[in-house]
Amino acid sequence: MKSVYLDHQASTPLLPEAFEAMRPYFTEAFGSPSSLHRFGLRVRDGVKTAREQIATLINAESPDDIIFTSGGTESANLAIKGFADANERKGNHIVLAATEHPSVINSIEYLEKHHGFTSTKVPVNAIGQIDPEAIRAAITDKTILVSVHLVNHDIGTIEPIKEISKITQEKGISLFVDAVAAAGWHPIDVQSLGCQLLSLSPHRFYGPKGVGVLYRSRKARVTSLIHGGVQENGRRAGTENVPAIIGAGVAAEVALRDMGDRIAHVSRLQKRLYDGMMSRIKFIKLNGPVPGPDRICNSLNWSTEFIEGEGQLLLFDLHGIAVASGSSCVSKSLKVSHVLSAIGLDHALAQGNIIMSLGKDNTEEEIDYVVETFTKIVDRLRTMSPMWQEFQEQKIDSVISPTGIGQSFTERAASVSGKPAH
Amino acid sequence: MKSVYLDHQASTPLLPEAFEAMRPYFTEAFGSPSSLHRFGLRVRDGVKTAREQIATLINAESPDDIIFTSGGTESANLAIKGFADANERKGNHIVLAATEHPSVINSIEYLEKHHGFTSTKVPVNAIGQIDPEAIRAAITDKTILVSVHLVNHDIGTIEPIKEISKITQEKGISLFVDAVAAAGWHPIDVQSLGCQLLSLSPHRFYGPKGVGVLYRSRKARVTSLIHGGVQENGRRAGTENVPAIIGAGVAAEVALRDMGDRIAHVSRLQKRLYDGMMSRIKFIKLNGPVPGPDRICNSLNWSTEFIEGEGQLLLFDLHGIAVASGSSCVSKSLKVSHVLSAIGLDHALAQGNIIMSLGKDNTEEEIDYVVETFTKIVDRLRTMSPMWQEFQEQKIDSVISPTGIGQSFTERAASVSGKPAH
Amino acid sequence: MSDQKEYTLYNDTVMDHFMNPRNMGDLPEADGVGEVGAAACGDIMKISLKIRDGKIEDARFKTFGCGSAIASSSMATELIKGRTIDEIKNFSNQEVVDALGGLPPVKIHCSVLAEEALKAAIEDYEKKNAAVAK
Amino acid sequence: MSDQKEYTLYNDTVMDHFMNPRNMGDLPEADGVGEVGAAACGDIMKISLKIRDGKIEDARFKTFGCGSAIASSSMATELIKGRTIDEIKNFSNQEVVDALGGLPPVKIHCSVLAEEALKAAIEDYEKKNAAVAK
Ligand SMILES: Cc1ncc(COP(=O)(O)O)c(C=O)c1O
Ligand SMILES: Cc1ncc(COP(=O)(O)O)c(C=O)c1O
Repeated sequence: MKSVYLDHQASTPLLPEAFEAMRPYFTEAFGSPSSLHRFGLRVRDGVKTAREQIATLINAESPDDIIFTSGGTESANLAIKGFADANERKGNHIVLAATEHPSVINSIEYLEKHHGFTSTKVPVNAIGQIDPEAIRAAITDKTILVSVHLVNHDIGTIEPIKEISKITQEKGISLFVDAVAAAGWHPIDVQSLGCQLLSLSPHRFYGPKGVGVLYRSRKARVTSLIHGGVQENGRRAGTENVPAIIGAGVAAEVALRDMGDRIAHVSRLQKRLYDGMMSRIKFIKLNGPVPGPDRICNSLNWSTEFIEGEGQLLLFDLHGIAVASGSSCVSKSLKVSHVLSAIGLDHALAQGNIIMSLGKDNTEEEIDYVVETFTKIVDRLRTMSPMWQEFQEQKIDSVISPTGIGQSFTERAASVSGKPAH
Repeated sequence: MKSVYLDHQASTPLLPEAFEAMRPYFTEAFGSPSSLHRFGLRVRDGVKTAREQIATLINAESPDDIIFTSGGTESANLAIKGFADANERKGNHIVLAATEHPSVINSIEYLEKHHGFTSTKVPVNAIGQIDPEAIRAAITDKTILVSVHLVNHDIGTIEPIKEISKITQEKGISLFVDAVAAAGWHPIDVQSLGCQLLSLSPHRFYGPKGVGVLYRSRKARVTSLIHGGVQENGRRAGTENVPAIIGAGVAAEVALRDMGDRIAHVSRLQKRLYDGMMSRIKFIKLNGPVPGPDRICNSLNWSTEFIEGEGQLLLFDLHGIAVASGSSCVSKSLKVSHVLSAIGLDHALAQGNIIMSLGKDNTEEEIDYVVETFTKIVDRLRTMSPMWQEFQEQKIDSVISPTGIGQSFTERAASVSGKPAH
Repeated sequence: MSDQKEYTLYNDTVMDHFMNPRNMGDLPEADGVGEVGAAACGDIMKISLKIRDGKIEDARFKTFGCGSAIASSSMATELIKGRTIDEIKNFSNQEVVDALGGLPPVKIHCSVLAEEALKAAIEDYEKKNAAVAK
Repeated sequence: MSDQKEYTLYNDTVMDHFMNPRNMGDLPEADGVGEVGAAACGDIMKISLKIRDGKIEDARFKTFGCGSAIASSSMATELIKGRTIDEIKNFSNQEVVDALGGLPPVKIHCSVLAEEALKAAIEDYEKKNAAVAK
């Protein structure tokens, strides 16, 4: 069976170069970087190199501005809670985009619940973009931090960070940028972005899992979230995950070296996939910006009308194609992705959601196979769908291409479903 | 040059079996366990196996009681802060041993500083043992948690956990046991220990870095410390460090299989090292219990009089021998290990501290080389030491074998040093 | 992937009913039709029944929903063929879960949906019959 | 370890002075002896001076302390030979740090200790001389 991986926004395979660099750190250079003997010092040296490689990827002022954590989630937690802890004298209000990742939203909710913080979620437009002026309007004299991601993890929207940082700098407020969905696939320069905090997750660009990065400019104070020893200059306790840090460094170096090629390659595939899907599938809608300057080069988010996302995902999987979905059926909480809600997507369309994210090793043939397979999947699931039938019978209308024949799928579903959520 | 690693309490090399088990999870089975396609499901399956292997090592009631974190430090943080968060309605007081690891002490300090908690540090005796009755006496009606490690990381003392858990169970209080310095080198059965929370760190028993374990009985509620997705049943957000989790499982399985042999081997070496040091070096003192039932089998903590620890460590290193030290000179904070202070060790003896921790691959020849080397190091450093000279000139006395000739090293040092700490 | 094991989200029975659904479709001259929706996740299930002599002669389903919703409706329509109306009134989602060899905890509601669709179809039948009887 | 690089805690100069300390020992007939302790970490340093015509003719040290403390005393005793008492009074620890090619930040206090021991030895010398002069 074919095997086509289109879920690079979930995780990517480790780069062979990164694996080779990591290998000696498992069994040979296994010391703890805190140790003062050679076993420790050798490892300390490796970590230093990795810190430099990461700093170079994002043009940090200094490698000392790089804090290694256990992952993108911990980095966001540290950026938000660690910054809040160090700066709560200055204020207790945070401004964030409504479409931030749960690691950001839930960290802020924690501060609201336990540390007397309040927050303002700034809405986004129909393609997920935030209006910098809405950020300005949300800032109060209690605001200490603004949190806006560089790229949305679900719908691929690139946010206008430079415009936002103009405002935060003017107001003397720090800006945290979650760049997890961007790093490796989009040039990042923390100095020109004008942010004081930025997170990334190496396993999203062919680095290993188990390591995350928080960039922190010397202008922004952050206190530790995980307490214990004085690793990472006292900002993150615990024996370092040395092999992963080494791999992250190599992945960063290669990502920077190959960035242009990778972007060119996946952009081409993205275009081909977009064109294929749009021309072959009826009643389908792209969520987020069209491929181009407002969209990250490696992902496409689809809503296919009259069918549900998990079924699509399962059938893709049975054809050897790995994709993701923001449908409620694939989430443990039975809720559709809050990002899809935030862009005001019709609930039924959110249910029909599929996310495809491309990588450097995908090919044009794979893309064509995906489009081909998708046409079959859609036909099959529509045959099973009571809603498709009702649309055919003109009892309900399409949301994507309304014909004016009646109520929409979602309106109809609401009338059919009379019970509260269980 | 010879290379003798005697710092297994800092970290251990990864087991080749564990490395082989991890390998496919880097480049081939690289999916995220949250993904619903095969790439994700395969990985999910591997994580499930690892959870079972860990549960078996410590005889947990169920694999569901195992939470994977990023390391021993995070596990301690989650045990303490996560438990405190979930139980603060019940009370806000924590009892701990004075000799706990900084990850425990600093987590509790954080709760004191930010969440209105108070704590009572229970002192230990001269070999680092805690009196269960002192725990009982420290418990108030506000106490929700008692935290006592199974084995001390510095001086190897085994604590009477079963006696302590009798008290906590009687009082209906939860018990957290930091077993990081014990796991893999000492049988652990959470059910017979009677603790509700227990942490361990696989890189201390030939597993990988970047993964930690928190055992949590269903009787103890713990809320998440790192917020975001619903990984680890909502108790630890963030994409799992899959390869490390896989390696941890294998290391746990092998540790359980080989536990008897490993303990027998390092106990033998421990005895040989102890005998060699005691017979060859004058004015030397073992800190913590003598080898036997009160002491972990794989470490020895020494104080050598009239000389300082970092110098010893450096000279050992120049002879290819890797050791640790609790001397202030090796710590970034310029403080001697709080454990050595807690056992009431003379400050100068704490300065002369060296910690040797054994592993399964050490040999008798290595032990003999270490003892031989140590005699040379001691001679050399004593020749340089003004204190040794003064002892020879009978101006100061020995603390270890007092002759009654005058003030001790520390008393003398205090009189020589007139200035406050800088 | 080099390893030979097949990794699927659901067990073999569920996967089989998802991939090869039984009784999928419509009954042109159905005696009772039930269509229900799960407010929780937005799934929609429609079951059509052919009833003769107080017994289920034939059943069909259409479902908008996840794999387990499709499998639940497939299994439910299989299970009830030949049963009496009273039996259907006592039908419990647990039977679907058991016949499917279990469902993940968050997916149990899919089997509830099948039970509800079935009962809605019976209700529809009885309403129609009552109307006819009047 | 297979890799060829040498990993040491301090730079080559510091390591050299730690491994091959210069002027280690005592001067039996010292003109001035200074012994100081660092309250911070408990290090003790003793410097003995031989002084002739207001100049340092010879110097020795003994140190209880870490590698950088030993290297600092070794370097300090090297640096001052031949200098005048007035020059020693203006001696700064920074000279030791520079001559050693730098010390880790937490170890700078070791060089301060050397400066202090040196000045204590000069003080001792002047006290003794004053006593003789009286
Ligand atoms: C935008 C964004 N931020 C943060 C995270 C969390 O990263 P990780 O799962 O690597 O901890 C993700 C992961 O999906 C993400 O997409
Ligand atoms: C007793 C004890 N607890 C916790 C820890 C922290 O473990 P880690 O450094 O693996 O996070 C250590 C590590 O030295 C330890 O010895």
